[in-house]
Amino acid sequence: MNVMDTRATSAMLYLDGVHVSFDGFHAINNLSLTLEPGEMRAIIGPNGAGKTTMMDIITGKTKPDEGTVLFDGVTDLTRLDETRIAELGIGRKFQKPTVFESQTVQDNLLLALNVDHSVRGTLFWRGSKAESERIDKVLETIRLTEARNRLAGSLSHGQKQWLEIGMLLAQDPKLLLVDEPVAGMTDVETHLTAELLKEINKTHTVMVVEHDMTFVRELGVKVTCLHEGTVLAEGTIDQVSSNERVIEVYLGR
Amino acid sequence: MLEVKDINLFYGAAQALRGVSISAEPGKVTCVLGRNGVGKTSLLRAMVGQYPISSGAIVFDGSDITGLKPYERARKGIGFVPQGREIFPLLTVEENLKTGFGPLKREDKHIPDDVFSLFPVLQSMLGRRGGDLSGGQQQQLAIGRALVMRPKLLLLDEPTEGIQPSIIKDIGRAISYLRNLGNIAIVLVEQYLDFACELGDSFAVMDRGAVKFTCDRSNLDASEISRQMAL
Amino acid sequence: MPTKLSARFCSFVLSLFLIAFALPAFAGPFEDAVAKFANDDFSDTEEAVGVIASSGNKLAFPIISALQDGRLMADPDSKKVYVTGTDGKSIDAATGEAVASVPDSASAVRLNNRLRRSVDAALGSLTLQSPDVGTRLQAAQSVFKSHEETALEAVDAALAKESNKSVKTALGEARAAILLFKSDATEVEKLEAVATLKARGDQEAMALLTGMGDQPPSVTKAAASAISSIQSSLAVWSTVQNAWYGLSLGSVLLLAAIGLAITFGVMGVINMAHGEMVMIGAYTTFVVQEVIRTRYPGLFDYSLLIAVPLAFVVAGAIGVLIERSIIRFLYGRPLETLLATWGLSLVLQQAVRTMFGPTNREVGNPSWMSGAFELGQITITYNRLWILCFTLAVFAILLAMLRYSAIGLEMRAVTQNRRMAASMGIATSRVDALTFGLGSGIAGIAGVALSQIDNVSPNLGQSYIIDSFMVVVFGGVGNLWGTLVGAFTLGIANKFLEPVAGAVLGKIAILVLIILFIQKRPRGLFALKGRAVEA
Amino acid sequence: MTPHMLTRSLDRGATIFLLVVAALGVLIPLFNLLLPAGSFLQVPTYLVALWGKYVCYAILALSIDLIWGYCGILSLGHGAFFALGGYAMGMYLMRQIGTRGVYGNPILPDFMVFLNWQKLPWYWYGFDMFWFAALMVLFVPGLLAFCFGWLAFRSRVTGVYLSIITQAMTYALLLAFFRNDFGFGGNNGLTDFKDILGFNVQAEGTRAALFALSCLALIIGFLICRAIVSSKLGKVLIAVRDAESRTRFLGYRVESYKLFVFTVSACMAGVAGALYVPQVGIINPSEFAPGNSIEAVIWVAVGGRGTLVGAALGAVVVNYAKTFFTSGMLAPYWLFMLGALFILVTLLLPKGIVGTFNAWWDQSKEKRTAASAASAAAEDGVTEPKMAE
Amino acid sequence: ADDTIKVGVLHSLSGTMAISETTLKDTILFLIDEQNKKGGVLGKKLEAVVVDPASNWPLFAEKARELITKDKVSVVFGCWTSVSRKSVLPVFKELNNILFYPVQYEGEESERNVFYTGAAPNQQAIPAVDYLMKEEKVKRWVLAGTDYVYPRTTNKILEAYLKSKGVAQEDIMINYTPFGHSDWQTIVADIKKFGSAGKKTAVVSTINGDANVPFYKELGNQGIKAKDIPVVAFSVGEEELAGIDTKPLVGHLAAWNYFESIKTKDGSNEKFIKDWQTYTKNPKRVTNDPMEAHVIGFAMWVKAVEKVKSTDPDKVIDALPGIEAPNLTGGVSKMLPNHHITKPVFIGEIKGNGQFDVVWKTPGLVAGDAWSKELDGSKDLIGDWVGKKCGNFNTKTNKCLGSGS
Ligand SMILES: Nc1ncnc2c1ncn2[C@@H]1O[C@H](COP(=O)(O)OP(=O)(O)OP(=O)(O)O)[C@@H](O)[C@H]1O
Ligand SMILES: Nc1ncnc2c1ncn2[C@@H]1O[C@H](COP(=O)(O)OP(=O)(O)OP(=O)(O)O)[C@@H](O)[C@H]1O
Ligand SMILES: [Mg+2]
Ligand SMILES: [Mg+2]
Repeated sequence: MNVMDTRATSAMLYLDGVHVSFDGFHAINNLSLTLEPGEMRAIIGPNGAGKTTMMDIITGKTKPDEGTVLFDGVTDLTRLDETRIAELGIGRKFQKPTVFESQTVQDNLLLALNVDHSVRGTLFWRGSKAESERIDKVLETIRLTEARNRLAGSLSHGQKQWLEIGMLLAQDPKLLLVDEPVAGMTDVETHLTAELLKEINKTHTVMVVEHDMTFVRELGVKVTCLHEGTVLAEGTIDQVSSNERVIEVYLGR
Repeated sequence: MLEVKDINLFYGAAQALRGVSISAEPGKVTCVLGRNGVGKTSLLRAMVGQYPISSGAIVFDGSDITGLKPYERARKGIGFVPQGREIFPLLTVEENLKTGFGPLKREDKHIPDDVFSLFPVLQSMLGRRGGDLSGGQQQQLAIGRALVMRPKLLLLDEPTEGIQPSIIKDIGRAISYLRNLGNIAIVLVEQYLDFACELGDSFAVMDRGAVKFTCDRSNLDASEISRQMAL
Repeated sequence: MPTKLSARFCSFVLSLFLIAFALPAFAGPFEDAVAKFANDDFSDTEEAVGVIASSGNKLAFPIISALQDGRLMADPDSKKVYVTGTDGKSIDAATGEAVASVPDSASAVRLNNRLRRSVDAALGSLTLQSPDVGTRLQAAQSVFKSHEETALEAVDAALAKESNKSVKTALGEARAAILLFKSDATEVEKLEAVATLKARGDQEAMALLTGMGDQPPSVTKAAASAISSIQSSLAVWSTVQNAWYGLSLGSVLLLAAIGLAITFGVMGVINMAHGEMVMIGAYTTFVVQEVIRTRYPGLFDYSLLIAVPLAFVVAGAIGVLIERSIIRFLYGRPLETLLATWGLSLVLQQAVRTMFGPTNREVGNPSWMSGAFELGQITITYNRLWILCFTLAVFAILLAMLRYSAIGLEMRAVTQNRRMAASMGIATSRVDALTFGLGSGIAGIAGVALSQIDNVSPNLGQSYIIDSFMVVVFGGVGNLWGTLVGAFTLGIANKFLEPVAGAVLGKIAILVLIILFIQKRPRGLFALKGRAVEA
Repeated sequence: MTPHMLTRSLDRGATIFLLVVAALGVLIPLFNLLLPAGSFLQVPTYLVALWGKYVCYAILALSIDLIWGYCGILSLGHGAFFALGGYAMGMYLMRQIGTRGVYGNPILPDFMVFLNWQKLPWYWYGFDMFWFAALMVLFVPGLLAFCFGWLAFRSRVTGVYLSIITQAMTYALLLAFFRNDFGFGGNNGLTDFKDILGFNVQAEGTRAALFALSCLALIIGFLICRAIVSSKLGKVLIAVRDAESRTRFLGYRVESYKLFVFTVSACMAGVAGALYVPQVGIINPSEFAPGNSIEAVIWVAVGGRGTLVGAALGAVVVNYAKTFFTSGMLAPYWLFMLGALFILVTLLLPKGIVGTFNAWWDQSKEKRTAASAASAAAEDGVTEPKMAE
Repeated sequence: ADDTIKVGVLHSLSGTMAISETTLKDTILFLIDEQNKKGGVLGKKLEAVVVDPASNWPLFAEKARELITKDKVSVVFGCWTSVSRKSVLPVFKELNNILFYPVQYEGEESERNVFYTGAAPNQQAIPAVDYLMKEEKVKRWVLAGTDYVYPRTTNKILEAYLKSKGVAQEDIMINYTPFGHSDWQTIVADIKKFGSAGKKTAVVSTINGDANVPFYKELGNQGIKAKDIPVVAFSVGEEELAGIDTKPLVGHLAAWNYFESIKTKDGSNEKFIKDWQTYTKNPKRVTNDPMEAHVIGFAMWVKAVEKVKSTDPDKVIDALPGIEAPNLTGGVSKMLPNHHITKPVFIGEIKGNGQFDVVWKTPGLVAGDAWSKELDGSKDLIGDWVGKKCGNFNTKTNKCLGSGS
């Protein structure tokens, strides 16, 4: 996929020629991808295609061997650490739900709120009405209001998924990276999640990784299919899902 | 083959299972369905003995296994594919598979060919550490690992979670292959209704720790199940 | 080695006895000298040795060698002196006649270091032609050390007859040493002597060359060049020596750490009682040797071979017991294991203190672990060498076991995910107990080896625990290779720093280096990388 | 500290604890000084000194609990900060001796005289002034902690790796301070103190005052810790403890947080050491011994990790046990008792004394109110983190 | 109760020092037992109060305080390391009680409340060096010690002494190691190298405690024989040797004021050993120098108490100087005004059976110097608690230094 240089500056997220290998195994190969501001992009691709690794690169968890990763057209993400990247406004939901297990659901959200994250700020923090209202709202959205005082560790797998989405909402980043949000959800919940993401997309740029094609279809956005660490196909869901190669390596017959 | 009778399970003060009964037959797939947090995983944990039940009985192969330790149950032939894969992260793929050798007789201590024909990706990754695999690859490994034990009862906890569509189909094929062998009883916990409906012989929908709806393949009504699940 | 030598030596002495018996006795300076032994005065004894050695009397040798071995008995009342043979028979030292028994009032003639040196020197020239190779070698070496001019004749005579190569070299060196200091030796002889010493090339040769005093200019020049060549070769050897010491220290560290690499590295139990397992192994060795000493003295050389499996079993069994009664309740709570095992270590230490007393216990080196041999210019002690071999063997066995055996696989599986391992049909509790027992057992056999170089006291374990943790962590937790490389790296680094910075600063420097190193590799030398670790 | 932080940090347990410490801090000195010897309530000076020592240990334990219980930093080298604070105070006390030393040297401490030191090393300058020494009590441990932490946290050294390098740190300091050339009196350390701020250190009044001061320090230390852990910062710390990298992805600069608490904690430990020295009358390198630091961690575990009150209580309980067992009939066997205590506490009271009590209290409260499980969450959100299994 | 006189025993029974100190505790219990058999003191039985300061220095101070204030003991026998003594010193001064300290130490101290029954450097180190110089004609010296105050001070004194005897700086090698040092390969090799320079070399070892065993094992294995490079040690006695196979070490030396092997004319040492072995029910139990120091100290205290008919510390302290008590080697030791005692000095060679063979002894008893004559700081100082009532009296300026309290 060739990306025009002039667009590179206007893109929210711009990956070009990214390579990563682990002990000789090439997980990402010459990956190039552009995400426009306000866009929602669904990423699909076989297991092990490098989707999660790509998110790792964007969020600074993994450093690419080579290639460019630009955020907002100017910031080179490869030079920054996770905290800085999060501060820039990139939020992430992990494939395996990771929440703060020994804290309550409510505190998990409180921690995620994008207010002053400095040591001083948190030390002298006093709750504000606006904050608690935000938390209430998020709790409602993720339907965990009743569980607000439960320890996150005692939630079921799916509930943790929701909580993580909630944390992402509370964090309110410019760019959301959502890794398999509906894994382990019922069809109804899947639908709700799709609605939620569409709602979020009105004000945010979103990148979703998912294997649930119904869900991807429901999102109705541009789809990129990765394979062996590189872009295999890009386009509408119909275009991509009718691509022979995609069917062969991913969808199956 | 397996008979779960009226079991209750508590996490501390919170009750996760309320009088659940369920059964599984060789050559049949029993599907357990339900929303998040209704107790599906808890039910499987009770069956494999990872968490003690407070009352009720679990009968397997004619004997009561309620009091047995998890490894004793496994040795009796209960294979388990847990939610979240629970791969041994630092063991290689091959070693992960070999952990299933424990209960086997000497002549059986090899990895059955089925495993590789069902999941060819494992063959190519034998030397890699389990923890390095991608989510979907780990899921395949987890199923493969359970098959190495030649189980009589296979418990699958949301095996399609995070799996690419073509492999979901493969897993579906694998499950029906196993079912068709006729000597393995399968309990499948799922939220992915289409998948469950395709494979299931009997269905149980759970809600708040209890089974609130059951049906058979014969009287299967997918929309009813879906309605039950959404409630 | 020394015991063998002295055994041969005794047989030689005995054969000389037979000659001695045949000789008639006559009064004279010799008898007076012998009588002096009864004065219990070091100066008198020294005088007597001098007189007797140069008397040419056939009894001289048996008397002086008996003096050396503490078999020369003197009766202060009657001023009579007796030589007791190794076979228990005795003769009168002055006459050579056999006596029925030595009176009770007689006691062995005492020696001090100065006397021991004169005895050595006296025996040196007396035994240059002994039939025994070892004795001859020793004699030549002691002549080299004393390099008295008077011995030159004897050396020359011996050199003419000598056929053994190494004795010949030693004699040549002795001769060179004498000539170097002999004022009337010719220039050619001296130059030759310098060359011989240069070829010897060790510290002592250099000392002789440096201290030889006024010499003809050509000799001085030759000596100067010899000295500088010896110096440069010694510098190389000192590097080799440091490396060897480093390896040997590394092997001790590895041995001490290897059990911990299992209980801590593999199982994740912060096992503060690890050192006490080592201690138990050492005490097992002590008990084994004690039994052997009192019951079967002949088996002493095998004591360690018996102690190794026994220590493994004893420490292993205690390990299993500990696992079953304490550790098993603490899986998944590694920090609590710190607390409990710390308590345990206190209890074990005090238990041993109550049972065996607070003082050091004697554990001896079997003969094959005593002494040293020279490799070029460095001394390699047998005990260190054996410990190195032993450590590598233990390491190899353990590695193979964990890697390739079924139980090894089960151990790793259980420690990585206990719950899932159980669901795979692995009897986790049995595997846990075995693993902990294995780690403890290996600590126990480490104790056997450490008892050979360190003191066996209730505090033994304490002195190794910190180093062991350092090694395991430095190498990378959960990686046996890391432990191996870590131990040897620390050992060698330590031994190269020690001569430069001194023992204390060297140790501090090592600790600081570890701290800094961990900054570079936050998960140790052989860090496991990748997702597998974070997962 | 702003008022809202103060009120937020005082829950029931905290208030009770503070009241008890305050009462002890006032009553023990009073009973010691005012009541005639032999009267029923009279507290012998011996006990004042003893309890003064316990209180200092309690402060140390508190400082460890702050980083270990709430931030998951297991320092096996906290004794180093304690000892450094102690040395700073010891140096002041040493300089106060003046010409009253055995050699009568007005400047050089005795140990320097008899090892032929000609002049005072530069790092001893200024310690004749109390304010300077007091500053150093905070500054030296703080600076060491800051530098050490800055390196370690920035390179993301965590878990046992961190524990072991803290141990290496204290071990290296132990060896360094043992060296006589280092200028701190070698193994004998600093001792034979005469007076502090003009008061005789051995006078009853001074002892009583030092005790009261230690209690005050404990109260202040406790309040600081409570303020930290009950603020949002406390929640961040727990988040760091349980899922460090997740916290990073939320945009928290984890290393700053760790560095902050680590340094605060080291300063607290330093203060504890400084108060300890005049009360026990000696500071020597054995305070750096790794075993001491491990033991301090164990006090915290015995009392209950992540409860603050428990840490202080654990320090007192363990040390009282030590005092009690080491005299009389039990003396030869006291290690059995202490060892058994540690083992039993771990097995029977896995959350420590206070942790177990809290759990029991919460549970019975839950039963009493028969309320929904919702309210049962531990008050501070502090429970044992779920270890990766 | 009032009908007994309490005697405090302050020796570590656990921790690193237990190895040495436990025996001393037993010794005092034994002596008290013997004394009580003789009817006690002043018609009252003696009662031992044993505490365990656990090799922990602050705990020493705490326990000392406890003994004096809580148990109200009349005298305390205790301590081994200098730091433990330093740690309890203020307590004894503050509470005005008596400590008998039985171990050889670096000197430079004379306190009113402490009686030093072990050797001062001039009663051990200097005679030993004299012996080596005269008897063994040693020209080159290795001063090897553990890095703490006793070795440092002793080596300072020895260095000054050797130089005053004309030994050149390059013929002195000084080496310090950490406590519990166990890897002696490098150092032993260095000693060997230093000793093979053609001049007769000896090692003066102030290596402490546990480190001795590996040191001697390494010496033996690397083949350093006493006749080549003798080692004279100041902290290795019968008790330490019990843990080593001494056969390779025969001829190495130790300097003490007492050896178990010493035969006395009146048989007092033999009797003591026998009684001791009977008391401890261990026929192999050895005796050693610090034990003897306690024997002397205990006897002196008993005599002093009987002299003033009171256990009041002030009276006993004043009565003690001048009191004489037989030592176990046939002489009579006397308490000096500086609170040190007179002692004979013996040099013993290690024998194959773990005992020592005395090869040299001082002609008479040597008076212990509280202040070393070899050090600049202290050469003008004396301790005199009789005339001057001062522990550190400067004879040049005629002043009692410090506050003296
Ligand atoms: N740290 C690592 N070390 C070695 N291999 C790795 C590492 N991280 C990822 N991989 C490999 O890189 C490939 C890409 O993994 P990634 O997790 O990005 O896949 P994915 O597209 O997210 O798959 P899935 O849909 O199954 O989650 C996989 O084959 C995986 O095994
Ligand atoms: N270890 C635990 N401690 C306390 N409560 C728990 C624990 N595990 C699960 N629960 C609670 O028990 C209930 C049932 O959980 P379970 O994991 O069985 O649900 P599930 O049906 O498998 O859900 P999902 O589809 O999300 O996996 C949930 O409310 C969950 O919060
Ligand atoms: Mg993924
Ligand atoms: Mg589930």
